[in-house]
Amino acid sequence: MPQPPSGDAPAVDTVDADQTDAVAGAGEVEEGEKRFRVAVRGFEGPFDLLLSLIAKHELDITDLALSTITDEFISYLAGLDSEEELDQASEFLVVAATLLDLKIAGLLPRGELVDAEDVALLEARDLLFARLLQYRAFKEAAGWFSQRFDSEGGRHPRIVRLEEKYRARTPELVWTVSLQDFAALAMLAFAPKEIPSVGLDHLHAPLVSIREQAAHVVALLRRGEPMTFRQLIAGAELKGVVVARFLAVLELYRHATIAFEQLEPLGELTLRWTAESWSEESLASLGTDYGN
Amino acid sequence: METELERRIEAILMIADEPLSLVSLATALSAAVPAVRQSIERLVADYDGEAGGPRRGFELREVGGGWRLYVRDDYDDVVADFVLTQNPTKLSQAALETLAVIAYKQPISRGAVASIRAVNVDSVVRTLLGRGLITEAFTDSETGAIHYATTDLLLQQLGINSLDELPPLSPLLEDGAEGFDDAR
Amino acid sequence: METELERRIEAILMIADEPLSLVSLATALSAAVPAVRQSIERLVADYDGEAGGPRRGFELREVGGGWRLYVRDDYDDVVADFVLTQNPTKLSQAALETLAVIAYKQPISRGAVASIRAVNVDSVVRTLLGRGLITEAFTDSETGAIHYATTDLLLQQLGINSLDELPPLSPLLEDGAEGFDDAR
Repeated sequence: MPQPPSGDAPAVDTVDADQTDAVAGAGEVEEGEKRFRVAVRGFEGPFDLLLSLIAKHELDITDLALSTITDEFISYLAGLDSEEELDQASEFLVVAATLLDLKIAGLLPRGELVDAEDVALLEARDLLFARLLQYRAFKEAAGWFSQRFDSEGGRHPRIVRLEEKYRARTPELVWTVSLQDFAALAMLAFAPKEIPSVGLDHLHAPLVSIREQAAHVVALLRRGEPMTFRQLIAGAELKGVVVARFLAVLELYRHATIAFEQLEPLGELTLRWTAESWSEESLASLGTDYGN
Repeated sequence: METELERRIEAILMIADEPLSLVSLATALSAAVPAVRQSIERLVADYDGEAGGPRRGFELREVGGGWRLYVRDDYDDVVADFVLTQNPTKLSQAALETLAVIAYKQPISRGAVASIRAVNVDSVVRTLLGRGLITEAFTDSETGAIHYATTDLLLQQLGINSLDELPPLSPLLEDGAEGFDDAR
Repeated sequence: METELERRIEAILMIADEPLSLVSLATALSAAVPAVRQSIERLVADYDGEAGGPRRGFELREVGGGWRLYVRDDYDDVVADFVLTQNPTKLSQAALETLAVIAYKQPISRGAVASIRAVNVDSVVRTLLGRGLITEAFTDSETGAIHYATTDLLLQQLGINSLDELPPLSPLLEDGAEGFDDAR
């Protein structure tokens, strides 16, 4: 059950044994011992297990103090030495970013006040779950790839030099390349390959762009006057626009460009511009987590 | 006559350095593909000791969409000392995961991979290209985005014949993916 | 037991590139030389069709004091035709580019070429070796990676006397190429 952000979060019941086994079993594909373990209030175990419990809605993300997990992770990092463990570390970063998004979505007020805004935000939250699930599925597939590479790497196909008598009977090479052409080929091969950056916007044009909405929010708040969120979304008719504008506010908050005040739970949300330096470039990097 | 075809296939397999498809064998031997297929099947059974002879120290395997002679896995340990195994360095976890995304979602642009992986994948894609595990399938004429697909070499190194043999992604993903697709 | 030895010898012969002496086979298999000799004799008869099975498309021959599997003479034409189709008279663009990379960066490992070209170059390198345009210069003792260099044949084809006569690449590109080295 989702809990309000404030107030005491009840300890999560201990995970029942068979479930732990099931998840641990799936994780055994990769070797188990030195994996990152988390100990936060209400949960202690491998990071993987934590994830799958959240994904199955059996552990409430709002109950977790991500800062505690992060602290533990940083001290875990300090003890890393092998490359393999570093892989785990980068994996953590990917998932932690998603968790953070999840938590932001999870901290949204809910209760009697069920209106269109809330529903839309819940949908956004489900999308993040979906991303988590997708990430886990590909991670499992990667485990299968690794196993296959290992087992197939131990097999021995016949590869032998072609017998001289056959080689002698191959047709003579017709060489048509001049010295200059040969040098030109070398230049072609050495030329750094342009890595074209792919604008995702072209591929999947989102219905509503968080970045655009952020630009709108920035434009309104930069005038200096504090505004309530209600004022910010005044006139927005599309549910998606409201959601995107809210996510934009969260993103801006994450970048420490704005501050907000909420005097009581579910009360009016007042936003204030606090950034000392702001450039259009900062805006460009906003919302990239959301794929747009 | 049929038997003769098996012997000729045997001769070619002896010098082949990559898996040979039924079609390329048939072309080289001026034989019909079904006849080649039957001969291959008989050779497999023959080397497996199901045709009256011994179970050979080698076997004929279909890998990466073609047929190739391999040391029978029972004897892999015996030969291990004999081959200069130049085991390529293992792929990193990041590379494996990126490869998995490309394998299941191909053809796919680098940007689309990055959005699933939530990280920049440029250097990993380059590594995979250099290893020959993926290739540039086509370039989107509108966006200029290069789309990547996996290669036969990947199938070979996985010891499978087609992408159909990849394990199905967990049903969990199915649910998740739908939601995800909608979001795009 | 004796039969088992034949199967293990078969496995080793399947991947052996050079003729193997009885002694080296015996050592590898921890078997007695006379036992290995007898097994070899039985295998020769077996492949020749004198043990109840077919006369194989390959044969076990003693060459230069060692034993190796060869295509049986009867099938030389079949194999020669096949080799012909695999070796067109002109080098592909990919082969030419790979050759150019090796010419300017030699000695260079296959992995390093692959990382510059961002494609797998294994089969292209085999072709170039087969054509005698490159050769194995040395094997890195630590990594086991074979390093390749160009041959005099390439110089002849290009009409030059030494590698010094290769046109210099523009300094700009040299930098770019070095950048790639660092990135490996």
